Amino acid sequence: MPDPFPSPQRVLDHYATMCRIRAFERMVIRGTEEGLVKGAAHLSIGQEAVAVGVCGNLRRSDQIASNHRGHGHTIAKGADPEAMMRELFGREGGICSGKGGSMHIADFDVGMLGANGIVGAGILIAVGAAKSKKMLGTNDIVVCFFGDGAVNRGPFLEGLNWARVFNLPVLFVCEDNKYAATTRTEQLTGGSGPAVRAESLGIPAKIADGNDVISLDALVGGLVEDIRGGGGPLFLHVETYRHIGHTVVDPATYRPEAEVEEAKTRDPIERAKAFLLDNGTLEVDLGRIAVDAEKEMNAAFELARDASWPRLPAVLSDVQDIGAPA
Amino acid sequence: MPDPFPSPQRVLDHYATMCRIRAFERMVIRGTEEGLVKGAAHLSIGQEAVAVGVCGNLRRSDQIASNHRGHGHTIAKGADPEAMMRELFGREGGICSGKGGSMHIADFDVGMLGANGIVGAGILIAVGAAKSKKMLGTNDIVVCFFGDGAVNRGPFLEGLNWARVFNLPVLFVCEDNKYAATTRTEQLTGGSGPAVRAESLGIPAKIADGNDVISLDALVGGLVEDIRGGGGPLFLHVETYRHIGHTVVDPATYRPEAEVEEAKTRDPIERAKAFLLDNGTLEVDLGRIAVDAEKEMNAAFELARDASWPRLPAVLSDVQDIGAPA
Amino acid sequence: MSVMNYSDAGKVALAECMRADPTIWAVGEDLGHGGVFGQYMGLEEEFGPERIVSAPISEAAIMGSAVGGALTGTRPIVELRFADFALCAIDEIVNQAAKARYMFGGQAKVPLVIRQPSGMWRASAAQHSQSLEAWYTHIPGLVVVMPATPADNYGLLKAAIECDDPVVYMEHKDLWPLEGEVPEGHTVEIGKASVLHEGSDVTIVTWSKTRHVALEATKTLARSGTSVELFDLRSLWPWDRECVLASAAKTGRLIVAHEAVRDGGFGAEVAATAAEEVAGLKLARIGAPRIPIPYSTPLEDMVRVTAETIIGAVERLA
Amino acid sequence: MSVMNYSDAGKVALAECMRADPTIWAVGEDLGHGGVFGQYMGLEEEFGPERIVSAPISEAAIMGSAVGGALTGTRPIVELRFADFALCAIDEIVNQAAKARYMFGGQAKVPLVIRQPSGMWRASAAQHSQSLEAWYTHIPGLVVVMPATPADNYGLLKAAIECDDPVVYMEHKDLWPLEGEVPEGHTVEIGKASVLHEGSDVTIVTWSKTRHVALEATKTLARSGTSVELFDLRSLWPWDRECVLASAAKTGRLIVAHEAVRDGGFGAEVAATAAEEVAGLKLARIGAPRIPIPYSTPLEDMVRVTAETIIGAVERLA
Ligand SMILES: Cc1ncc(C[n+]2csc(CCOP(=O)(O)OP(=O)(O)O)c2C)c(N)n1
Ligand SMILES: Cc1ncc(C[n+]2csc(CCOP(=O)(O)OP(=O)(O)O)c2C)c(N)n1
Ligand SMILES: [Mg+2]
Ligand SMILES: [Mg+2]
Repeated sequence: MPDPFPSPQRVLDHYATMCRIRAFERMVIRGTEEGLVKGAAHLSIGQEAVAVGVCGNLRRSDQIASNHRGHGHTIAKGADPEAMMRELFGREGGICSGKGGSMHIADFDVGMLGANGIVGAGILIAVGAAKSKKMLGTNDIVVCFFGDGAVNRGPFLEGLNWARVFNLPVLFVCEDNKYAATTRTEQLTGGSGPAVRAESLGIPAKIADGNDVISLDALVGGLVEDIRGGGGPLFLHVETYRHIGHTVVDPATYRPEAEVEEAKTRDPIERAKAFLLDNGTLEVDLGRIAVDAEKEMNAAFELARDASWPRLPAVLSDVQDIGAPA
Repeated sequence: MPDPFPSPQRVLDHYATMCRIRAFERMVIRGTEEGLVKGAAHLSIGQEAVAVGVCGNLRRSDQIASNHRGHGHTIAKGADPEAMMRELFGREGGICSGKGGSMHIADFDVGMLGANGIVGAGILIAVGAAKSKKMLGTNDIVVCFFGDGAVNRGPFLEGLNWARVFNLPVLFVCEDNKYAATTRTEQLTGGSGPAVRAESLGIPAKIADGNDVISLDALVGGLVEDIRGGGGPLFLHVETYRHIGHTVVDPATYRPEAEVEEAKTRDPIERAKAFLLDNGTLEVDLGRIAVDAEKEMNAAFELARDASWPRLPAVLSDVQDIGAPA
Repeated sequence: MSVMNYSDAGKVALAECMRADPTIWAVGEDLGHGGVFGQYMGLEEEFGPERIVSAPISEAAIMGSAVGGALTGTRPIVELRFADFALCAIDEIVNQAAKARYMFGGQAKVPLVIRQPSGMWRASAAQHSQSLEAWYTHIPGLVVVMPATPADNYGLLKAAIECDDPVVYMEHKDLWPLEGEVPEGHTVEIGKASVLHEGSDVTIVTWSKTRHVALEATKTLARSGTSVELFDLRSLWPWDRECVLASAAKTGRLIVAHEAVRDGGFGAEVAATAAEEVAGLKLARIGAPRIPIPYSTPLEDMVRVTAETIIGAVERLA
Repeated sequence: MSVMNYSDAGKVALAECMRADPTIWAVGEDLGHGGVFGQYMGLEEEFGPERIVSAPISEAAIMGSAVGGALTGTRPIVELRFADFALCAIDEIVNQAAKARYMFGGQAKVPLVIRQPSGMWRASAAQHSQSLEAWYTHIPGLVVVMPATPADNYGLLKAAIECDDPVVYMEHKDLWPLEGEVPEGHTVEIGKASVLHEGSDVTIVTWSKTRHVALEATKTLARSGTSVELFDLRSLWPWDRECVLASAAKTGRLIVAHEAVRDGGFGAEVAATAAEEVAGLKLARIGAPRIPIPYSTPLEDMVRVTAETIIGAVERLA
């Protein structure tokens, strides 16, 4: 049940986390420009409210599975941005020891089970993690983030059906930014959208504004409570928009400029800011939060840039126990 | 639009085809018992009205894709039962030269694109064939038969969405016999059934009694006409039952006996017979049709049994043009 | 010590492991009714449907959910019914299970067993007969095991379940009824070949069902005075290089025989390794021709490796 | 004769074939916007969206619908974006495309091309860098082609499109910008190696991007007096056995080098075949260690085959 009176501190915290995600990803742009981030990086600038509004309702022992666009989810779940930046720069101390990069960012300690380079793959990992939760007798839940493009892959059907028939504690979050790479998703997606698909598989679904962290937070709070109570899987379709291209280097010329400009007027950070100002937070306090976020990520950037490379013998470690390379 | 006054000759033809399918499959049981059919054979005894009610509305140049339970579809589409029996016995003159057997029975000459050993695979082959139909400028259509178990595989979602977004001339027929091997499908299928899933993907769906060849014939006639007219894909969920086990050798002890007995009271052949008798066909004429069917299939059995084995060098042929085995 | 068949040996191993470790669960189609070959018969009764999970026909989800489970504290055993159906879950096996530990820098392991009943069996034709073990040996992160006897199925399935890596575990469908002794508390180490016959003239390396064919050939050859050293690798990754190389160096002749297609089969890896390491080695590989498996019995028989084929190859190498 | 890059060479070949044959269509994600690497840029404008089909993210349907199309009178070109994503469509490639002709007793052929951009490229990590050509060589029914130059990409893509078999066509992602001459009306026969250098001391066999690395090594070795005979196989199934065996028999030394994982790679097939056929051959295989591809550049570089590695192997064989 959406709470009409969110606590100001909670909104402030969400605002701060969104600022931190945005500042982190701005540093990823800079890192790419400076040749420090070598692989493709997919940014969630404009979509921060989804990661924050969802993860703000989770415990550390709840888990999330993500997709290729995972920095926001990872930070919102509590990972250390410096270790993440080291990962993206391929350095010693990277959160995945430099082996994964942006597309495989993960932090199991905080319940972040990994980004994924395969669209839709996280859905099945999430239902499996939910099976563990259930078998191990916890009341933790699992959240799975994926994009609007993933609803056309087989694992969407198989994973949602699976969660339903085994009544697993999963929240599926379809983060709809209207595009899958260069393709406007609705042109290649039959039927009336992700929520209808989920319901056809027996999973109750809600549709929400993914740029309003306040209402999203409240809505997700209710969903998480229901799932934690044993009610089985739920589905959430959130509508949002990515401000920049599919990857850092994509100029995104396939999108009408007016559409992009219009979408930017619904920037989730600006909206939270407007709410906070309306409700008595001082501009100077908000400014300090934004500056702190930038400082934090700037420091992460510099530490990562100055970090050493991984030790070369590590290339052979963590492959497998039996039959590992010599 | 179901035609309330089916022509008696048309029903008689359907009756005859159903009798031929049943007689063929009885010979497959005998062939299995006598060690002539070596591989697994999946029979459609009890489901004949589906194959006949659907294929009776198709032209020779229309095509069908089938699943592992494909004898009925193949006969209804016009294949030669003797060549089919030779195939099941692995003999010279087999419809697939003895290389396929029951699970890969096919007759491209009559538009039967093959049974398939992989549940759900035919769905994608059907949409591809429909793409050819459209590209080649015909107004032929493609029908895809699959079971209730296939709706839980990824290709169901991918194939139906594909047919929708490219507006392809396909009729999807979900032949629901309530079981997938030993499993009662509804126990492992979320949501409100195949038709709802199809509609969630934007494909209009109908549900029909799969044991009543007369109403099914009329319903399918309308669907085929719509698709041929360019209306795009449609979905048909037909409810039926298999009288015997999943394969010839399966005793099917996982089904309550009462359920099986009740289902047998809805035998599609008996129902067509009752209709015909009620509408003036003579018992003796129906009897002759049944006897003719048995004779035909008995002859197919004997010719297949007495046929020679394939020539051994043929084992290396029809693999590929470039890089074929020497 | 007791006599049991290959199928039951696997079942007993699984049941013993499940009794000892409540985090183990098995998942696959029709498991509640014993599985398609009866290898799970009675297990649902003992362990309940939460641990013997009967799955919808969703190979990707069967496999993918097992990866998710393995990453988060439980130990799944995946039953894929026929190795051919694993092709509906390859992304989950190769891009997810095999790579997760490495990609995440060792943050989690992926302890799971992927059972894939393999090989030719009763005219099952092209989509139900494949032997694709070579594929999995080529994928970093995977362990690959192919037992050929009841004792090995018992010992190796236990080892696979206990191991923290994703193990592709390929039983041969034609061996289910094979009876044999399974010593009490029997253990087998993954990566160790079994020596079936010692000899000095030629080394034969094989695995899975072809083990039995090669043993027949070995006995026939012994009668005509050719002394064969015969190994069943049992696990293909890791494989017992030391053992094979030492024998090949001793005999100077090596034959690798397997049911899979010869071209690009794992026999190529064994043969190439031996040729790199043992100077002057004579060698031959035996496998299926590069054709899909035909249905008709006489055609299917032409694909099978026989004792005669092996004997012929030994004679040509002499 | 004109100079163009590897990417454009493929595009020109495809466009020429599509102009000549209205039954050809291409299908894959984002093709209408040129494809992820720009290899289709401008083709939708010329051929329209019915023939340059932009697909949803549905690899199984992309591939499966192509099989259906190929069986029924059209000639699909499948674009799978990254070879790694082919793992989401393996059933359709291996159980359907490769086997349909045989299973149905030759009633239909399956004329299609499956483009799978392969290999390491710009820190793409474990799920976007794989070289899995060995898998496809092991599957009856498939043809496997891996061009390494603009001229070969032009000639071989045309040959693949004209061929009535399912062809796995693996371009290397790191070669897109490589420029080279493409003679007017250039043709290349599938199955014929190209001889890059004649020599008498050692035979080197390679393919795809490693061709360029091996050529560098060959030139360095020439300067120090070692005479290399260097072959780019270009197609792996069929592969040019005659050519390789004749050269190996001449030089008595064979090195096979490829980017894929060494264990179970196609190098094993080449090496094992040569060892079977050429007595006393010395040989060595070079490939990646059996690890997933790491992201970090210095780690990734450790996986790459370099000219130094090849030179070292030549020196050890001498
Ligand atoms: C199976 C698979 N197919 C294709 C790709 C290439 N790819 C990466 S991201 C992407 C678009 C995904 O769109 P969506 O799910 O909407 O997520 P978004 O990028 O919009 O966040 C595509 C096609 C992939 N990584 N995996
Ligand atoms: C991908 C795949 N998974 C599993 C199987 C094994 N299998 C063959 S038929 C069947 C049941 C299919 O049920 P349904 O689709 O309802 O068709 P029916 O047999 O009832 O006609 C199963 C599980 C298979 N052939 N392919
Ligand atoms: Mg999107
Ligand atoms: Mg069924």
